[in-house]
Amino acid sequence: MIRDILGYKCRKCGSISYPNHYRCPKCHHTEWRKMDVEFDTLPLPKNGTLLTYTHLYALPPDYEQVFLTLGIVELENGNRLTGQLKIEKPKIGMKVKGKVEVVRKTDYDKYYGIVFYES
Amino acid sequence: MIRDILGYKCRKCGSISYPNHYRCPKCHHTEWRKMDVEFDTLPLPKNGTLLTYTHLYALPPDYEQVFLTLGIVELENGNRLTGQLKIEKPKIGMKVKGKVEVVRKTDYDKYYGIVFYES
Amino acid sequence: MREVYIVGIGITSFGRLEYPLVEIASYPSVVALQDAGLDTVDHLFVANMGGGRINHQTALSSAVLDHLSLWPAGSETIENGPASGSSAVKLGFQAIASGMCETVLVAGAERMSEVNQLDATDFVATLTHPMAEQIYGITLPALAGMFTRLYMEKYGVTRRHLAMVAVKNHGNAMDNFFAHVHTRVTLEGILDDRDAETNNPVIADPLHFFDMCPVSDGGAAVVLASKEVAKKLGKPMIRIAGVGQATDTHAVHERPDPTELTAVRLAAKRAFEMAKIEPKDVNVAELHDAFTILEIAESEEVGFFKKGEGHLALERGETQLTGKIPINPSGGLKAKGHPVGATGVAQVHEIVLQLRGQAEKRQVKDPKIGFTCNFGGFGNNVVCTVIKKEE
Amino acid sequence: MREVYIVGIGITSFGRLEYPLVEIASYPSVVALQDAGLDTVDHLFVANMGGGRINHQTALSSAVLDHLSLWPAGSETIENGPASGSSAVKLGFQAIASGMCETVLVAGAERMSEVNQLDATDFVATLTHPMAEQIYGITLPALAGMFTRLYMEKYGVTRRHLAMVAVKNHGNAMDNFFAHVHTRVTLEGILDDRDAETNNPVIADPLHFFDMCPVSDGGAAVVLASKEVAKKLGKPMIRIAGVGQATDTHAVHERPDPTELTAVRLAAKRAFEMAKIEPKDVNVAELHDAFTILEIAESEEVGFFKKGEGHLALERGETQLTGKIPINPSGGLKAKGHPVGATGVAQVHEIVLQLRGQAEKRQVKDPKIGFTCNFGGFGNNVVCTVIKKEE
Ligand SMILES: [Zn+2]
Ligand SMILES: [Zn+2]
Repeated sequence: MIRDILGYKCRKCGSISYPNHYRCPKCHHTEWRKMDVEFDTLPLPKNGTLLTYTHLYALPPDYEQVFLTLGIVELENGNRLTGQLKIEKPKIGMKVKGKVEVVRKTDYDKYYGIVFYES
Repeated sequence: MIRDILGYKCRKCGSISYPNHYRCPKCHHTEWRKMDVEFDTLPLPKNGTLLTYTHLYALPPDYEQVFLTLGIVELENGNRLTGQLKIEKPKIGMKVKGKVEVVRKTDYDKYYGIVFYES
Repeated sequence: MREVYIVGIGITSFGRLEYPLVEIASYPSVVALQDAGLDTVDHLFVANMGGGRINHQTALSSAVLDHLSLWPAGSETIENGPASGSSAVKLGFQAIASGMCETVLVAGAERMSEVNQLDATDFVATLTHPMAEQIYGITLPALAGMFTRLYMEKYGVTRRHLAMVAVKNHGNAMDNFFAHVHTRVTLEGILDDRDAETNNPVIADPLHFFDMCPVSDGGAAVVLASKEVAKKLGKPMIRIAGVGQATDTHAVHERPDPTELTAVRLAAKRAFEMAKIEPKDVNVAELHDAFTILEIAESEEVGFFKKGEGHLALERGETQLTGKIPINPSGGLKAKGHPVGATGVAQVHEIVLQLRGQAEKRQVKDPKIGFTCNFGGFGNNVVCTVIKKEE
Repeated sequence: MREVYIVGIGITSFGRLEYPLVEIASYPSVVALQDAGLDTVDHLFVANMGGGRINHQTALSSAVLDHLSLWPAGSETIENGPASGSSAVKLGFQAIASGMCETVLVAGAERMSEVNQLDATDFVATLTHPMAEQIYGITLPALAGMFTRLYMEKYGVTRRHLAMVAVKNHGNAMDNFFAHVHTRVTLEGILDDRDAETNNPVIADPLHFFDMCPVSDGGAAVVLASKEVAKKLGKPMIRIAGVGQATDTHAVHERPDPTELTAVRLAAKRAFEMAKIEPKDVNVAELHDAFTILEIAESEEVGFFKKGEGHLALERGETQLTGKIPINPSGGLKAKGHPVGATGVAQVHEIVLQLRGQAEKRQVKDPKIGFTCNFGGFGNNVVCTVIKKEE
């Protein structure tokens, strides 16, 4: 099974959003007759530029690390993602490349998400 | 330790209520300067008349019985209580006498309350 | 006070829904906006009871607003137990009546199926008084059972009367696509047949299984607008003519007469006074029949029938679709289902359908005035509305 | 629109409270009713965020209403995350402005100490976007940390500026009996001393411990009334002159400029327009400083200072008690504490105290117009109010 970060492309105006919205943020389009919103999904690019970041030391109880590095990245297509960073000394404006990995484990669940590395 | 069902007697108008209210239901009195409401507590009488009852078969998950008999009783002083009945064939209007017993056990707690018997 | 109109409605199927709470609120919202012909609104209210406890959802209304891309409209989540839906409609009414908003979206949603049936009952039981009721194992069905026994003793209501409510409302629900239960129920099947005690076991004596509503997931939404906006939209002019709310003691045993639903009586009275009409003027009503006895008792307390005579009117067929005052054409909570936060909004949804003449096979003949009664806790916080079609 | 006045106020100590949530709401309610000289009200709103999840409390407002013996007044529980309190005040405003009520009691309450610190943080983290943020371990402090870093980069804000907010607000709280924290904080202690990194460890770089508000229990209440009633009560005529609300995207990364708090700007603009005043007319303000950076950023977005210059005004002492526009005389969320559902109500409480001239040692000189900003989520649902003293 391929895990990926899927953007949602509006069938009416073509804009891509992440995360999903029930109505397109740009044009409010939705095929409301079905429970599934009629967006096309497509894998988002994984490379981009780091906009900002933090080292978080007060972690949710299910993490075992001492700290997590978290950041917001602007992807090559203009979309943005929040994700984890595996970069020792992050710097605003640096180029990064993303991989989909397990980002959170609880007693019941494993969550996949994007992790950014120095590119 | 003596466990009992305590009524709350208003220091202003003398009316007794159960359960406790932050302001007296009759006169709205309360000594609001303290966090403790200034009611005198007193043990309620235990004997009274059965007003209505039910045999409940869909029990909360922490009960092990098949059913519980529950009822509302008007006590000799005019106050009313909701409680459990240990009476095989309850009848509206019958005289009952109450005892304080454990009425609910969860994994963490034991709750004391009133159980009514045929008098 | 500015007048407030209902210009759009939407609903999900009630039952077991496999999508998240936020979507259960979003889907009927989009339907209601489309129905109104509006792309956006000034404000959103989301009615919900169990989000925090059952679905671990906080700030639900902000999540729904974001899902619908409705920024920068404001929003709040409204909780008033099983009457959350009508409370949210009332607050939508006030937002427009005050002049602060021109348009308001009100969505109600609940997803109970995230927990099992026992946990759901236990969750709803938290509505009873924690120290004076809950510790004894008291649940809402237990309170309803004790209430029913007194009602039977005092007014001669029988199990057959209760079953007639179930038969009527399940019959109505057969014609409601969105209803939770689509099973024709007969007096024979639940009372008289050899298998009746098996099909219809006792739950809280004298109440049996078919005297109680199911546990449902579901959502409903309505769009409210000022008169100016409503006129432009060109929909039938359906106005919230009256809203009334009243409360009663939390512990049922504290009420002077335990067969009276004082909060229902007062809430209805306030709604009728505001609308300047009488109970006899109502052509169609949705009452909160979480238990069959409640439809009978509420039909008296709101003033359709004299106290103690609701079951006689039921016998005479006056509450049937073709009767003098049809009650619960949608199937009611009993058969349509009871997704707690959505219920009050869904009641208003049904009344609007009826007033518009769009209720298809369950359409009441040419109604002009509708009424809803939404019952929080065991009647400790009740909201009633009067809804009027203007020509 | 009918005018609405604040005629009574009450508050608990903030911190760790050993009594149940229902009493945390009831106690300040009784104080506020006494302050107003009212025995009863037409309606009750209770603002609360964690009742369902943390305290397993449903239908909180009905329980509080019953505890206060306020039947048959109606009630609802209002949730809008950390802005629940101001949302409830706004709904109280609309209830009276619409003509539906003459008097409304608004109580805010939270009891976070029922769970441990980690669970409390995890609970608050549910305010972030579940799929796009929460699964990564994102919490509100993480969002605030990323926001701060950008702010530093773009506008030259330093850790010293942040610390100055903490020093100022902890100083103000020394004179607030009800504040959670009564510790004098100095720039030396949290920045320069050898022990600074120990006393003030990093939490979400560049934010340190003293850049964040504590987790508090607490309650606050206000009584609102129509002009007619307010005049009879003979209290200072303090009016809610403006209310504004706005929302922004749930996931912070979706905002066009992540250093802008669009919902704050719009909510403030709406409140000022409704009150027909300008930001410069404000004499005292309570801003939502859950993180020190937020006081600086909000002071710009609401219009007190130009964008990017809030930290310079802070340096010049303009936000001190004696400054041009004193901010957070109460100590703010930073030092007074942040019992989530109570916070917005407590902000209004402080403004009323200030306008009445009853703020004792932290009294701002003769203010006529006050302002509050209550910030839900990480700025995705914001409510602002303008409060005016009439002569
Ligand atoms: Zn689009
Ligand atoms: Zn008294």
